[in-house]
Amino acid sequence: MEIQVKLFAMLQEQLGDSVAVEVPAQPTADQIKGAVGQLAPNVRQMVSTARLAVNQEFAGNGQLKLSAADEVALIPPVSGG
Amino acid sequence: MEIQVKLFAMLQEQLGDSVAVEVPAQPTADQIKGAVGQLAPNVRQMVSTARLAVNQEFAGNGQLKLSAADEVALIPPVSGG
Amino acid sequence: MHYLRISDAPIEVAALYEKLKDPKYGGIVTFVGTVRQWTGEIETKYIDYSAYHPMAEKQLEKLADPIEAQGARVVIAHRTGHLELTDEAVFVGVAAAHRKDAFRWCEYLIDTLKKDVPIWKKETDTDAVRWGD
Amino acid sequence: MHYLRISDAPIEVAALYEKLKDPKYGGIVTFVGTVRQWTGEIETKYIDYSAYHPMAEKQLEKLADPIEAQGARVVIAHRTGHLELTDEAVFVGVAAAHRKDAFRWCEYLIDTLKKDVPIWKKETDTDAVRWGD
Repeated sequence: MEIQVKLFAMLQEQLGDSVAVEVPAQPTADQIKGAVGQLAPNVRQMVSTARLAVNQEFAGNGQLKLSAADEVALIPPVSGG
Repeated sequence: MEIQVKLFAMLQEQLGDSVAVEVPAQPTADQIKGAVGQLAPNVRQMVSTARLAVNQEFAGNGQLKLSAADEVALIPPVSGG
Repeated sequence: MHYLRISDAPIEVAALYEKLKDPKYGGIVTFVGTVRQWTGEIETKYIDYSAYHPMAEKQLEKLADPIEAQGARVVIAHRTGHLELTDEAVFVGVAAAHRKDAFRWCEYLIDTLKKDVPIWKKETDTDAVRWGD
Repeated sequence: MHYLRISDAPIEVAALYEKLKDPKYGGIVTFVGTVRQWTGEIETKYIDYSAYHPMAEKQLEKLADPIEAQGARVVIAHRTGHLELTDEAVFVGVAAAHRKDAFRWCEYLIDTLKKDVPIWKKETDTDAVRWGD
């Protein structure tokens, strides 16, 4: 299935506000990160340290039941405060 | 020797801004407190929980070399903040 | 009762502090993070903050709710956009009946905000542009 | 550089906070103690604070100096005289390069102030007048 992944901070600077990637049905967070990492070699390191969020909650390590309506985002290491 | 002892808070309310007491030469803090405590039975408990200050520094347990110029005070348990 | 805000508007410390005052509380602890000039040998010129709205606000609520459930009041404001030296980036305030709790909770909130709230800083230093700390 | 004051004048939190801002510092922690209405079953109407001047100021200096020697800035104000509910009795602020230090030092200062600085409160509650805590 194809999903849209929202991007922020340094990832957004490299790839734009969001990217479309092809992932297996019920993908894991690591599979989604892997798909985004393959879009450009210079973002692989950034993607590896990012966390996945689904519908604005951090996602766990298991398989994700995603539908087209779900909001998927990659959260690079945060640095507020 | 006779010394003046400054008083504060509940002790000041009971006995006034200061009292004169007769103490041995080079008295200890406990001897000074004892002398003040004998002025009125209702202050003995308050005096026992107070600390002695000489020249605006808390005094130790040893003998104090006091002269007439020294400022002696009883500091009831503080409660600022 | 909590007040949580992430916005480009400057952080008004005095107004945020006022929100914490209440006859119920005896101790108010606040943390303010400001833009510092030097970090070791690195000199910062300015910082731009961005956030993932409204996930960042939701994360703040998750942090504040359990503390407010214990009777305290929480006020958090984080600024986004362009900040100059000494500008306030974040305000975290806790009012509680007892000061030990206010200290513990205030520090917990800023520590956790720095780990789990999707806000990012892009630091423009004299020698380079840096993301994150 | 520290600012230490014990006086009948109302505590101006915003002005005291401003004294802590500096490009050198990234973290500012403040504690404000206000007059609380209820302590268990006891209802406070107002509080009168008194101090032993200038011993109290000297004690504050002794507390602040070692912290400032480590590069931080300390601002402490304690009010004396008559205070009503929610009035600020004490302000303790520490600005430091790093927030952990600012939290530790601010809490140390208020804890130690409450033990070693000759200031007394006389609390007028609805049922009685009480000295101390």
